[in-house]
Amino acid sequence: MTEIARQNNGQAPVQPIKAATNRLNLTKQDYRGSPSTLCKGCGHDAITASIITACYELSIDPKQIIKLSGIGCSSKTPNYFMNQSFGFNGTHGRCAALATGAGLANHTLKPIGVSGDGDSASIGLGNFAHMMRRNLNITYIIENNGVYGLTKGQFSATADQGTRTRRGVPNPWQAMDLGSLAIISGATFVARSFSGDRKQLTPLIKAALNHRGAAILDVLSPCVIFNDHEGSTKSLRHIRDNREPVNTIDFIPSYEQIETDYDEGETIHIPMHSGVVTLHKLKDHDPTDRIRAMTVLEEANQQHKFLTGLIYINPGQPDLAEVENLTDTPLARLEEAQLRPSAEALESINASLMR
Amino acid sequence: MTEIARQNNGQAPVQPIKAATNRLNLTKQDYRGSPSTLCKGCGHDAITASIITACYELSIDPKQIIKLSGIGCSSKTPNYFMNQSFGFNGTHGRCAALATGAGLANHTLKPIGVSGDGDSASIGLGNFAHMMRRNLNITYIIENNGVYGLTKGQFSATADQGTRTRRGVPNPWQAMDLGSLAIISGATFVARSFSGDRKQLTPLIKAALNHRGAAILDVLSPCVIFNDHEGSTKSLRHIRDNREPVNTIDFIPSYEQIETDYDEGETIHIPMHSGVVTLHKLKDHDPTDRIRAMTVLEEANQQHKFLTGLIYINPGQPDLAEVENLTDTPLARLEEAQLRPSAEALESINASLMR
Amino acid sequence: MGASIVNDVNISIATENGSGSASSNTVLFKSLYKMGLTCSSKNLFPSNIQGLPTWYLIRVSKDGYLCRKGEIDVMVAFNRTTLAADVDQVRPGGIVLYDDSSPLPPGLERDSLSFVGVPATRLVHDNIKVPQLRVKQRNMVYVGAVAQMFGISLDIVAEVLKDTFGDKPKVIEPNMICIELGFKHMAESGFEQDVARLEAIPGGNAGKIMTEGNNACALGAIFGGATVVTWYPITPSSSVVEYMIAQIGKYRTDDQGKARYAIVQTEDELASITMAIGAGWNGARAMTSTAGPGLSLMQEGIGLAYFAEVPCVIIDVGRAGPSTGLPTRTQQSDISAMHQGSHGDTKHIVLIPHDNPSAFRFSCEAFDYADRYQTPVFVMMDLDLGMNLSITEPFEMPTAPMDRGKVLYKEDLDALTEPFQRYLDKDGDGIPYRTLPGEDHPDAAYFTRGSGHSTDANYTEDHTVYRDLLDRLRRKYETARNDMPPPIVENGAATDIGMISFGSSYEPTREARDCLTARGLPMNHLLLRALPLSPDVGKFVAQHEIVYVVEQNRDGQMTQILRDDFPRYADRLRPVLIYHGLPPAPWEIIKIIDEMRAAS
Amino acid sequence: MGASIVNDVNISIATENGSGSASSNTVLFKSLYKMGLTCSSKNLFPSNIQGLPTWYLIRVSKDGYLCRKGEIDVMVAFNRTTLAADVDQVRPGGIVLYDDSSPLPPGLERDSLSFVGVPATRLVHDNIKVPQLRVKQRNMVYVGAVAQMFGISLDIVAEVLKDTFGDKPKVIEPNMICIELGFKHMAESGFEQDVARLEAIPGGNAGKIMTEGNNACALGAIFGGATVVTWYPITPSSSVVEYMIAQIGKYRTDDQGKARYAIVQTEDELASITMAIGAGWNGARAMTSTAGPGLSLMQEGIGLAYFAEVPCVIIDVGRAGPSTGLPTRTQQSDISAMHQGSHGDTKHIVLIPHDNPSAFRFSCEAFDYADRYQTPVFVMMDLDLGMNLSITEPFEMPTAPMDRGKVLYKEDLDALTEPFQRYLDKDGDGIPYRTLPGEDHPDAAYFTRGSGHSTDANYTEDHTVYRDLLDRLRRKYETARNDMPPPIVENGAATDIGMISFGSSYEPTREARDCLTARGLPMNHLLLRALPLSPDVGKFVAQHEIVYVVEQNRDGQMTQILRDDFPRYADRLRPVLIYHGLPPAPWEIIKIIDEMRAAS
Ligand SMILES: Cc1ncc(C[n+]2csc(CCOP(=O)(O)OP(=O)(O)O)c2C)c(N)n1
Ligand SMILES: Cc1ncc(C[n+]2csc(CCOP(=O)(O)OP(=O)(O)O)c2C)c(N)n1
Ligand code: SF4
Ligand code: SF4
Ligand SMILES: [Mg+2]
Ligand SMILES: [Mg+2]
Repeated sequence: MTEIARQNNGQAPVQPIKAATNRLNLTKQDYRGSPSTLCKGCGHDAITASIITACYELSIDPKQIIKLSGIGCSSKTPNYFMNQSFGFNGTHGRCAALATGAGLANHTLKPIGVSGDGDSASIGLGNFAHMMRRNLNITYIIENNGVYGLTKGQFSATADQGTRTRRGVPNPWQAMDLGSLAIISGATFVARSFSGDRKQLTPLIKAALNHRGAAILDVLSPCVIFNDHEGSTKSLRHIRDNREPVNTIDFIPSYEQIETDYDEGETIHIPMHSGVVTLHKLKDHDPTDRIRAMTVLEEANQQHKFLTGLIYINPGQPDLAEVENLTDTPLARLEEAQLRPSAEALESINASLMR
Repeated sequence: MTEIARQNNGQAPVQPIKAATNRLNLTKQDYRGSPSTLCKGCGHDAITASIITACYELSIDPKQIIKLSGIGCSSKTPNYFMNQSFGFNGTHGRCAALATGAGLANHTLKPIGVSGDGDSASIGLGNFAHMMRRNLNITYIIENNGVYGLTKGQFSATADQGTRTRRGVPNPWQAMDLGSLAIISGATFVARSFSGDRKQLTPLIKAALNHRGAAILDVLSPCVIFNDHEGSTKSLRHIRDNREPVNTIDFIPSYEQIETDYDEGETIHIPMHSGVVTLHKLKDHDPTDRIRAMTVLEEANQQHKFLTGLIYINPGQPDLAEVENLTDTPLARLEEAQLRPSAEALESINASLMR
Repeated sequence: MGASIVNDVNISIATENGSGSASSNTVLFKSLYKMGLTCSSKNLFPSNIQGLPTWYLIRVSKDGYLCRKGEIDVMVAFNRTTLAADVDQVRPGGIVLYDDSSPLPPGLERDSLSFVGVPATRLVHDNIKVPQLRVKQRNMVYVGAVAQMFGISLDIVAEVLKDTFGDKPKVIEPNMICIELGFKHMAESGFEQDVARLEAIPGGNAGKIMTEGNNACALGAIFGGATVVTWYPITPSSSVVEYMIAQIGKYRTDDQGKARYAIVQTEDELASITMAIGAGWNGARAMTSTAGPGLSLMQEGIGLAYFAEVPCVIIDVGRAGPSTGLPTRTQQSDISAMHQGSHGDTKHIVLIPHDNPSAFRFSCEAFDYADRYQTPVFVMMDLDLGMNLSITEPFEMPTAPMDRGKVLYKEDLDALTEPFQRYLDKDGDGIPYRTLPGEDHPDAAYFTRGSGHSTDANYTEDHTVYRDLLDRLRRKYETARNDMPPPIVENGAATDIGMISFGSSYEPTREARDCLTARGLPMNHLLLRALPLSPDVGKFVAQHEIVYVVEQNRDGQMTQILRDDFPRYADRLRPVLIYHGLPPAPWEIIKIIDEMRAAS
Repeated sequence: MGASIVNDVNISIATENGSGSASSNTVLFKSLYKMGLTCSSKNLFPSNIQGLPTWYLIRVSKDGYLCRKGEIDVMVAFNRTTLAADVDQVRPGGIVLYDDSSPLPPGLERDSLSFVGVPATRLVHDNIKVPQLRVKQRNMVYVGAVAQMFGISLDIVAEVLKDTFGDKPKVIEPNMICIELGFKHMAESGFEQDVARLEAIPGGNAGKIMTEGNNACALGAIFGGATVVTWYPITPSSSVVEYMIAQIGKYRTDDQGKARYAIVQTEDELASITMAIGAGWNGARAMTSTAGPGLSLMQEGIGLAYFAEVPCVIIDVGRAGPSTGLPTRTQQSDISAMHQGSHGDTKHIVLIPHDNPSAFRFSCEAFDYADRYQTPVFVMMDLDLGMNLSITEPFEMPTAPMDRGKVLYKEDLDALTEPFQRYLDKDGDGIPYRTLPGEDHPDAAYFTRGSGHSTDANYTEDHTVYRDLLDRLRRKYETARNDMPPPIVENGAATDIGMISFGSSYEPTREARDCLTARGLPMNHLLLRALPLSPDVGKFVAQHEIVYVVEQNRDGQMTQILRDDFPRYADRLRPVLIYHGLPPAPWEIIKIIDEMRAAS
């Protein structure tokens, strides 16, 4: 990463003529998408910005990314980053299945899935859980605002019990914790963050992009129109006041040198697919311990705290493409000669059916 | 429970002429259903027998029970018990939703849901999770054999990683643990048992029937045709050899006296809706502790043990009907006068729409 | 006020959504209602929450037509991003009212139009202190400007503001200030339009109500006795249940404050339909409400309800399909998915309201049909009907008592001489008898399933029993054929040309037909109100050589049903298809008919 | 062996499922194949795993007819629970072969039938040592008995056993013992039947293959280049993918032992269709396979694939609907759910095989159609075709290379003179060009969505753009109309009566037509092979005054499409509907036609 890029971190370059570029000679502009049509101040746009920064700074080739989503304000966002990547805004709740199919067709492309809490915790819950069970290689971001934004503010399944509507009506239902669900379903990278905390979020996205397997980011992302009022536990203010980071991370790609300027006792290095995660502990939590990961989430929930950071990581599990033992060439790019058995093969099939 | 009934526990009365009866003056025969069309030796039939025994011994009025299911061998079983109860064998994976609708229509009837692992852990996962989140008052039994019985033996999502097909092919996928799922989804009674262990299972069913809220029983139930071979972790033998009961329980209905003939230190009494659960600890596990409940399940999974017993209980949560604040008369039985607003009401509606 | 045309004008208001224009537009529309004018509104809004173009069409019609006219006399061009296109919409001689706080971009002006500026942004900036209020207030300025231009008295506008915001003077005051600013500015500008003038008609709307079709459905369902309501949010159907939530407590709370209803927001449409089925089976009057994508997801459940014979009501509010399509545009393109919903052989009952009173009535009666026929019953709404404010006759109190259909209670079971058989066609009408779970009788229980079953509800794979069952279900549908709301026939002249319309196509078809008749091409008109098609529809078709079927879909889905039901006359049935997602305008219908006639 | 009828007999074998009868029946059937006879089989099995009644129908036809005859000459009555009903099935003069280890229940015998006993249970008990083997072996006894009765040589049976169980003498031996026991017993009984005798026809089946239609589909898909296969188990479609799993590794394993395919058992059909769409979009040849309930669940996804123009193949193996219906019985009742699948306006391509070679071919070509039209393509199978062993011509190697349709690769993009527009109808055929994700070109990427989009794949709510898009999709369908496999017309005589059949209705219709022709009522016959309907179908209809459409559904779903496509002739189209779940017998078709003719 160049010095200039570092200065412009997360911002459009001031001088487009001499725009900073990354290792692929791309400017940050090259990572942008169409103009957002979301509401001003929507948390989702902040997450979009983090994705752009992460991909730009990692010098990811946009042509190697595919963007997938369901339906919702959140699910619109793939249109707002990386116009040079193919994107597919599918049906409500099916981001996970869409990405799984895409991942099978071409396992050399990295899917970024963007979903909402309605999309993943309600209508898509089953498909989402099974995507994780299969350990699809994906960076799957849930832009969690506790409501159905696009259909105008109904509570979603991640709305906390007791949180209130704009008119003050409390939500009687228990919240579905997508972090816990991810862990028990078999996700191999589970993090939680907050759209308003780019310093924590951007490196988490970078790490997720370098994880081979199902990386789930449950990102609290306030809906400024329908769920940002007094009494809501998913308002900007409430999240700010009640979040509890267990750690922050740096992701250092393999082409960079690791500088360890942290107190070693508080730092863990986790080797990834093409880089290293350096994790700075803020609380005593070992994210490689599955049982502890479940426990800290549950404890935090009982204390009405939003735990953020890298909650769980297990980089060792084979991903879907490995389990399916896929040939190196993407299935999508195999030629007739590699796909259609020969006339002789058919003859021997016919022969075998003559008895 | 009469002395005769006690002797015939779990068995058809030997002398049908002088058949034993329960407090409702019903014989065990009155709790039976149509003849089973399942395979001889199928675990599901054993569970059916336990349901019959539990309901008979509890003197439950069959007319107060409704039976619901999805599709599968397991889902056929509601036809095989309690012919005097209404039953509904719905669509694949939708037992939970069907029961929720039924529960709303008439909250004075107790639903018994019977589902399979395919039904609940795959196609029905989302609806199942949300039924628990709503804490529907139901006894929901998953007859878990690790395979799709009715479609001839494909692995289900609860098949353990590494378990083998009849031809010896190992299952590469992680298993979905329905117990953990139940706990994180908000079920308020979570037990695991084994179709071959009626002594443990029958009291668990009794307790579940007396729980007001979502009581989930994940019952291992070997499929003798497709999943009972060497190499399968859901075979009768494998389950027998690897199960680890954490406790056994007695359910004592309120009309009976509690006799405490166990060492008090090892026994807990849990007051239920209309009775008491007396829990005999075999391991140190407090089923009222949610975090511990998740932990013991996960620990057992890591050790490849089948934990059985009452894993988690939280009798204090309001059930769906309470949250919905339903009127005492079942909605299904309200009359026109209670449902249709008056002509005056319509007039004032019309008037209010004139500006 | 020199305009010679009285009470006939088409206004389009172009703004950005989320900018407060919804309130402004409603205030304007309600003012016209208050004046006693015949008027209608069409809200063309985008599928997002804030910042995209949105249009509000107001039509005042001296002749009593309520559909989209398609010709714009006045464009309130308050959205800079669509300005150029909006200007193009205006008919020659029309008016463009724009915010001239900043100058008009070059190249827009044209001689055929009057461009009238009102510096809304500046006026608001100068007069409203609280900056947060300014964005939303800006749109109130055009209310005042339009009021001045067309002669809407500010007293009426003030009344409307009071009706709308009630006892909140803090809200009313800044609104009124801006309206007055707009009014005053226009008055001072000296601009006189000659498009039309509006004159109040005292008592013109006396007794008429103003609401949206989805609200009418919601109220109908409450009066129909809906007790279990399941839904998953989806545009344009959400407001059906949201309005129920807002209203039902008033009528259905018992002495102890407990609810005589349950409304559950489900996790998906699979759950919505299945819960409704569970509830319907267990004796409740159950319903759900959805739109296209949800309807697709419900297909399996719909088949279950049909085959297991479980009553439930499904309100489908049509939007532009297929797939996500245009969620905030209107179509009538779910006909096949409703009428033949689910795999296998199914035919469903569909009630088709065409205005708010019929939406209320059909939504109410749907529960009777569902119980009477023990089957899922659809109410076919669409975005146009469902989400636009319209002025109609008031709702009518149902005259018939609720019909719970052939239910056997304890006493009935006691009185039976033969054993109760759930699926026996005792009466030859295809409709069997049912009992409700919990009935305190030893013979009441039966087993329900979506698989093959005998008349006594046992599982069977016997092929004759199976065929008999399918035949009985078809018989039931044929019984319903003669029991559905009959079509309404408006036979004007001796002509061998007919038109068929249904639902929200009624109003534009009615106007098109009047135009054609006036032009010397008289046509008779049949309003179709339900599936199965009543035999009267067949008679109408038989009486005409050519029958135009006006549908808001691409493939002539209703025509397909008509052709299949009346094969003898299939060739007379000519679909007139409008499916761009806007409510059809009469000229569009006329144009297609003219083209068809020219071609043949 | 005095029977005068040669090589023409209908046998029904009644057993319990899970009792080993499947093997016995297959051995018997394969022996007939080996003898060179024209024969067919129909397996009527229950929807459970063990212990319910099951029937296996074998037809040997000297005249080359393969459908269910409907008349039983010989009943192998090996299931006591259905004995009485089974006996009733046998035509006068026919034979009942039963297990007389225990006596026949009273009241069953009748003079018109020959009752022949073979003490299978006792024979097996006395001769097979291992008790576990006995249940299954019992059914081998009737194989021997039938062989003796009809003159099937034991050498042939032994050969078949060897073919079937290969190198497992431990399996073969007890089977052969039991077969011989049955044979010997019959020989010793001295019973001589006069129903028919079977004479081997050397080379009679030379070059013919024997398999199930689902296997043919599976192989077709492998030859069609399927790379991503998603499925959720459901009867009667499971064996499509299960056979692929068994076969594909042979042809699609690379040098390193890695897979050139992915087959994923999904969590539900929502996932199956959506994964197939994800894969098709990302460039794979993707498919899924399902039956009724799964098809209903896929409706939303089908609409997405249609509207976003993503190729994928859906094999639907029809079973008796609606709802769960009879999962192990056959019907052609998913036509509407396929052809107009999903909400909104959709029309889909459906390929309709009628035998195994066409199942192979269409399943293979489906991928070309999907890629060529960038749309979901259905292959309409059913349980009858899919799960019954039948003897046909061999599969033919596709002659055309794979057609991936209008895909632009790097070089093509470089060569473009205008900017790439994903949804532009450059060629006027309604089919746009696409690029595949991962294409290494800066202009390749575009954004796919199920909502409204412009030709350059941007989101839009513009109503004219939207209508143009719907029109283009319809144009694409019309382009396909002339590119579908044409119907096969069997015009026999100068007659103004026609018959239309499709899929598994072809064979019984062919026979019915021959019977009617023989009876002096000649008819022409058209085999319909695809939707959209080719114009040739319209021509055929136009040429006949009456056209009977034989369909295995209640509501005449294909007739509805025909009537809508050819309204001028709608009234000539007369549905002949058989929907009890059994494969239709010719006499059923004839009876319905006779009744129709009598009534008119
Ligand atoms: C099958 C289906 N049902 C319902 C909808 C309507 N719908 C659109 S977005 C949405 C909710 C989105 O909520 P969430 O996923 O949390 O996204 P957000 O808008 O909050 O970012 C719903 C219910 C739909 N598009 N499809
Ligand atoms: C929508 C749908 N898809 C598929 C099926 C086919 N099917 C019937 S039963 C079954 C699996 C049942 O497995 P499980 O729930 O574990 O029950 P088991 O038979 O093992 O007791 C499946 C996939 C179906 N009936 N409906
Ligand atoms: S409605 Fe909420 S979630 Fe949607 S764009 Fe606006 S702020 Fe964001
Ligand atoms: S197949 Fe398996 S699950 Fe089904 S009835 Fe037989 S043993 Fe039980
Ligand atoms: Mg949300
Ligand atoms: Mg199972």
